[in-house]
Amino acid sequence: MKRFLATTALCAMLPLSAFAQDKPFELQVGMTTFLTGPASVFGVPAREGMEILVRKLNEDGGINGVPVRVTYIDEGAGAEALTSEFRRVAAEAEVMMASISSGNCQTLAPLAEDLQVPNLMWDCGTQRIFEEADYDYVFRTQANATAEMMATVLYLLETKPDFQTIAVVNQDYAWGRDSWDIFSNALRVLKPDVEIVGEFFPAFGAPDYSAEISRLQALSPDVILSTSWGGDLDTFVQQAFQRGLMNNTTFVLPLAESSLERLGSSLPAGHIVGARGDHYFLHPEQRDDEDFQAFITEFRETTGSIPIYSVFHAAQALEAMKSAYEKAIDENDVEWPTEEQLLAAFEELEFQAFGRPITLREDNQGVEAQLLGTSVQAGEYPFATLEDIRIYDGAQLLPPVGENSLDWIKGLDASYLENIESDSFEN
Amino acid sequence: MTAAPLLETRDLTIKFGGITAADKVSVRIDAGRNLAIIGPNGAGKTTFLNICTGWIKPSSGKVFFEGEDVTPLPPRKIVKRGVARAFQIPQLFTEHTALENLLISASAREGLRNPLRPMHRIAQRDEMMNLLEMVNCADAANRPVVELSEGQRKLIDIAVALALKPRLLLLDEPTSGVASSEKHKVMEILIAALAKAQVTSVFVEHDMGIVSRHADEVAVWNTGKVQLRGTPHEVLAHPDVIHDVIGEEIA
Amino acid sequence: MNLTIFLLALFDGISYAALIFIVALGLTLIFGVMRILNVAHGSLYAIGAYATASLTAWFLALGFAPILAFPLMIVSAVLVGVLLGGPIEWLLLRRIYNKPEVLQLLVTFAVFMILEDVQRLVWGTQPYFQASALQALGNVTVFGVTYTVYQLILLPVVALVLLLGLRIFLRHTIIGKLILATTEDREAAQSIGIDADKVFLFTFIVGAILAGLGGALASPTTSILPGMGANMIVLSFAVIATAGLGQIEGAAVAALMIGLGRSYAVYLWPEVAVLVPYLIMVLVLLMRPEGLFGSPGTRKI
Amino acid sequence: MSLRETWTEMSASPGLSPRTILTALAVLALVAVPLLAPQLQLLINLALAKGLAVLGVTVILRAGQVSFGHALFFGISAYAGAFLVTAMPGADLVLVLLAGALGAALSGVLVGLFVVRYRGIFFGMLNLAFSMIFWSILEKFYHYTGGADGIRLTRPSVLGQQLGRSEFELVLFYLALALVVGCGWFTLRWLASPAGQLFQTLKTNETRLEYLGLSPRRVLLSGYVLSAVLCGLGGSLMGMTQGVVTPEYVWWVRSAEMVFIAVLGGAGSVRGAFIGALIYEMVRIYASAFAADIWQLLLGVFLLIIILFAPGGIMGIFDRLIGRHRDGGTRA
Repeated sequence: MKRFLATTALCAMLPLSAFAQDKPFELQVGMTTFLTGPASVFGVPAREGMEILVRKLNEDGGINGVPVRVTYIDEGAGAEALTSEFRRVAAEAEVMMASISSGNCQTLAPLAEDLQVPNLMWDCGTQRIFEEADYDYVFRTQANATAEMMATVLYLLETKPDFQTIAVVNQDYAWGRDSWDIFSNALRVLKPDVEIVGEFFPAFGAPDYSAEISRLQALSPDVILSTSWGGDLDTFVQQAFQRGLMNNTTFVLPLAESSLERLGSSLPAGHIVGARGDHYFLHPEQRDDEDFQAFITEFRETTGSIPIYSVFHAAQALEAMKSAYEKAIDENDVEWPTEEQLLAAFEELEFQAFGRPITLREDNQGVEAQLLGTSVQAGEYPFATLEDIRIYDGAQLLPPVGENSLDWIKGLDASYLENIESDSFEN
Repeated sequence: MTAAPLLETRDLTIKFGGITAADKVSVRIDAGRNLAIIGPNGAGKTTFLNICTGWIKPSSGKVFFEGEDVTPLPPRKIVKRGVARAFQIPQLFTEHTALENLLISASAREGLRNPLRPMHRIAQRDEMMNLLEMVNCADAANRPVVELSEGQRKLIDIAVALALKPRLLLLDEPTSGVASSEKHKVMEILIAALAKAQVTSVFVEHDMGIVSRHADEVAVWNTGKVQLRGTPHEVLAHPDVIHDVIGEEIA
Repeated sequence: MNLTIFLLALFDGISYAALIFIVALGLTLIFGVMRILNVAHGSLYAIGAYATASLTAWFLALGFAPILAFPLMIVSAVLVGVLLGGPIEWLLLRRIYNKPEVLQLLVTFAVFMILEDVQRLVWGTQPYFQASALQALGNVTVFGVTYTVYQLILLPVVALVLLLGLRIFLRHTIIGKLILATTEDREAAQSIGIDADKVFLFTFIVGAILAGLGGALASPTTSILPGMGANMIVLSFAVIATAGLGQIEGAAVAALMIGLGRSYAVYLWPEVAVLVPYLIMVLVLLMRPEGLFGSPGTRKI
Repeated sequence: MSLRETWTEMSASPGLSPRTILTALAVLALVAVPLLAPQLQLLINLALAKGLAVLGVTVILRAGQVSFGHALFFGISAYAGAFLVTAMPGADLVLVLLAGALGAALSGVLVGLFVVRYRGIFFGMLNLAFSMIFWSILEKFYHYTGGADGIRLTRPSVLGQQLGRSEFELVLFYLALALVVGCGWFTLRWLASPAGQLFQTLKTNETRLEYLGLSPRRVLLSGYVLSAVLCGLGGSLMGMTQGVVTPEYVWWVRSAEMVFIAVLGGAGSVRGAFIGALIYEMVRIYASAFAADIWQLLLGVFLLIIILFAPGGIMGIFDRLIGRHRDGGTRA
């Protein structure tokens, strides 16, 4: 309501306010993240990372002298609490960041549009949002499921071109289903001779995969894909490892970067690991960078763990916001931008966090490169790290603006592979 | 030419574990003739009432009400045909007052459905107050039944059954729990009311004074069988009865 | 479906059934004796798993052999039973035995909510995985499929031992007979000098230990993370309702039905695997309202 | 106890008992919320929607039964609305509400026919089983139900007009308030009527009920369907307010939460259902805002305190405050 009043007042004073906006005492930001529930494996580290980065940003003078203050909203407290809280915080905040869960993004993106508050979708992967509707206030500061899955297919085809059979074990919810839709469609187009021998969608949070693993052992596919994450991925990989399923089958685990540390020695060498974007705590292009090292060190000292992709995604959202404010201040030559100026700055914004530079497309979708690698137990860490790392340019992994992902993929053919650009690194 | 009996049972048999609670029981109850059932504990008196009202199904034998076979029917359907029952342990709605218990009974009888008319304002309220007065409980009308004495609860239990306007009323020890000084008075009122409403009654009773004064006929139960049947005068003077039943009552 | 697959699914089903049986056993014991359905049972299960993982990790870090994980499971289970189960009965449940069923259920629901957050405060949100016990026993290969000895042999054996042990305990020991007497008729038991309060406390602790043991035994095979208790409690409800509340042997049969049903579903129709426990429960109750082994109580009038 | 409470409520009108006056004041205060405290509008809207569902649970509680699966009807109704809007974009709000209520009523009859055979724990468990089956189906049949992410319930039109968010929310708020007042009033009358009184005898003596010539199962079914419809209306409102329906609507914790609120408000009390929902929602939202890590713990402690120290719930405390002893109600 305050916002409503503020906008009304703004409209009344339009001729004036178009020129100047007072510098606020602080820049209030609302961020939804999982503090409870299974997805808090992403949410809690992301909050820790955000706190470190915001502290550093404010020590360096904030954004044009304005310090940033982030209010966190728990995505795990249920839909009612989440939307009520989002609105309460949005009434005060200039920028919102929501959310981790694709389901929550689907709820909150239209809400942010209605409330007319700029919202950065900082971690959710669903490609549907921008393909199904146009948004003025909503931006995504990282890639989406389509880019992530396309890069995974490419890496698999490049590193293991001869496989004949594949099975999938995904969590039974939108991400598990959608990611398989994208992956399987791309595979059918790019390598039509592959046979899909098993499709399993065990319940989200299933504690036991014994029956699935027995059946997979009987089927013995060349490749097993699992886009699961968190405790589910850990359980599945551990149980598969225990029972020797990982000896003869290559696992493709597009989210395993976030489980490396917990899996420890249970993730043997030779399996494909993804990072949902262009980030990794030993990023081959960034690891010698001073800021990168400083952040990794501070994060590890604070939390005792390595930063995972959700931490980098939080960093990207923060960096995107900072860049947009700075761009708006710069372009309009003002002390502080109006909302319109800020929104304009987000268009075609380019920013860089802890990977390669990211740009926002016309449809507000982020274009981010994708990093994948193969697990190796090198001995330097008590857990698997990556070798044979490849980084794929983001633009080629996304359908053209306005096109539906699945339609685009179905229209591809083998010639698509010829134009793919990537850089390889040994480790 | 004889009219069909009000209630008739043919060869009712049932066993619980090793005990035969009913052993080929054939009883005929004619309209207007109040029947008292006496017999030692465990003789199968309550079981007989349970079978007649469909609560328990006999392993063999049949129950006819007004000439129709009601053996397979559940209690509610037998009740709908005109058989009401009062219980040895009063079966009342313990969160309701005495009057409300009766109003609920009247509501059930009339099939009242209007969701907007409070039960306390139904047309049968006066009729139910009269019933309460008849059983001497008018002063307890607005008290929750849990606060009342056992005797009062028994009487309200009977009133609840009477409120259904049955043609046959089965009473299981109607005066147990009623103060002995009041027993006869209560029974007199009850029998008079039943006569006025043309309700035939069957009552299980231990008080031989009540039996001799209020029953038209007496049946003696023993180990699941009807041992004897006749007028109170005949039966109560029978040496076996004096030995098996009355003797036990005195002891 | 050929014989091999039939057998493979059978093995998976039995090992899964063994685990849910152990958890359901505690739940049904508590219900049988105290007539309380303990919603917090799931939390005790989760805490048993957490405690085992933490203790094992700690002892391994001190350089002890992985085989120590087994005694630590028992230690964790007993800790859960005594330190959590005891106070729950003593401080909370004891006050509400005379209250309506719904309040008793809600008290345990409140405890469930509290314990869910306590778990998170103590152990955080990151999943734990501590598979030393599993690794210590190694693998066996049957029909070309590798199983862990832990799941294929140990879990079913433990379940069987608990089933027989509890049976013998209840029927052939003095304490067991006291518990049964209190179950049958609390007032009569008290009138002959049985301290029902103590019996209830003891039963609840035993039930809680079984929940903790279920968690301890599950801990090497699965990720331990927030919310695992909420899933387990519904599953064990389904088991004990299918069996008939308070039926110990029945719980074993029901757990087997649900475990096998689920593992065959994975082979035949994976999409319905999650539905299986509830479908079995509804179908069984449709045919036998009191559960497989429950006996209908008749009301005396 | 609850009966006499209802009866005194009824008999006291049209006289002005403190309870009647306070209820009227509370409704007036709610009417004024969008004008005076707009920041509370959404929260109260959600609480009212939830309160309707809690009222459904309350009705069942009056028969002495506890359902741990009433979120089923809450969810079925919300999904019915969402499917309708997906199939017929821009469908009218009234239609969405009707579809929801119809869905809840039909499923109430179907599930009811089965569960009314059971009592006590089994009744609660079977309801739970049905809600979990529905939950599994929602999660499993992703291509129809959207799986765990649910489906969007895009804003329906209002009497043919497509409204913006704030106008729509205002309409929804007053609709919720009207439904609360209407359903609350109806439920109070129904409970005091012969049909409602017969329903409540299930709690105390089914044997006698059978011997009054009625089928306890059928009597229970009538109240069960009423409770399903109430839950359904709550679910429809919740779905439209949220703009999305997810399987979480049916998850067992939500069913338990409804029972929780019913007891919190005062088990069996009609007004208590709404007061409980308002207080619960406040505590929950502020706890999750200011103690994000332990909101569940705080709610649990809150529940324990209520059960152990104020088993009559908030309405019990309220009665004590205005000096009315429930048992003395009719004697006075």
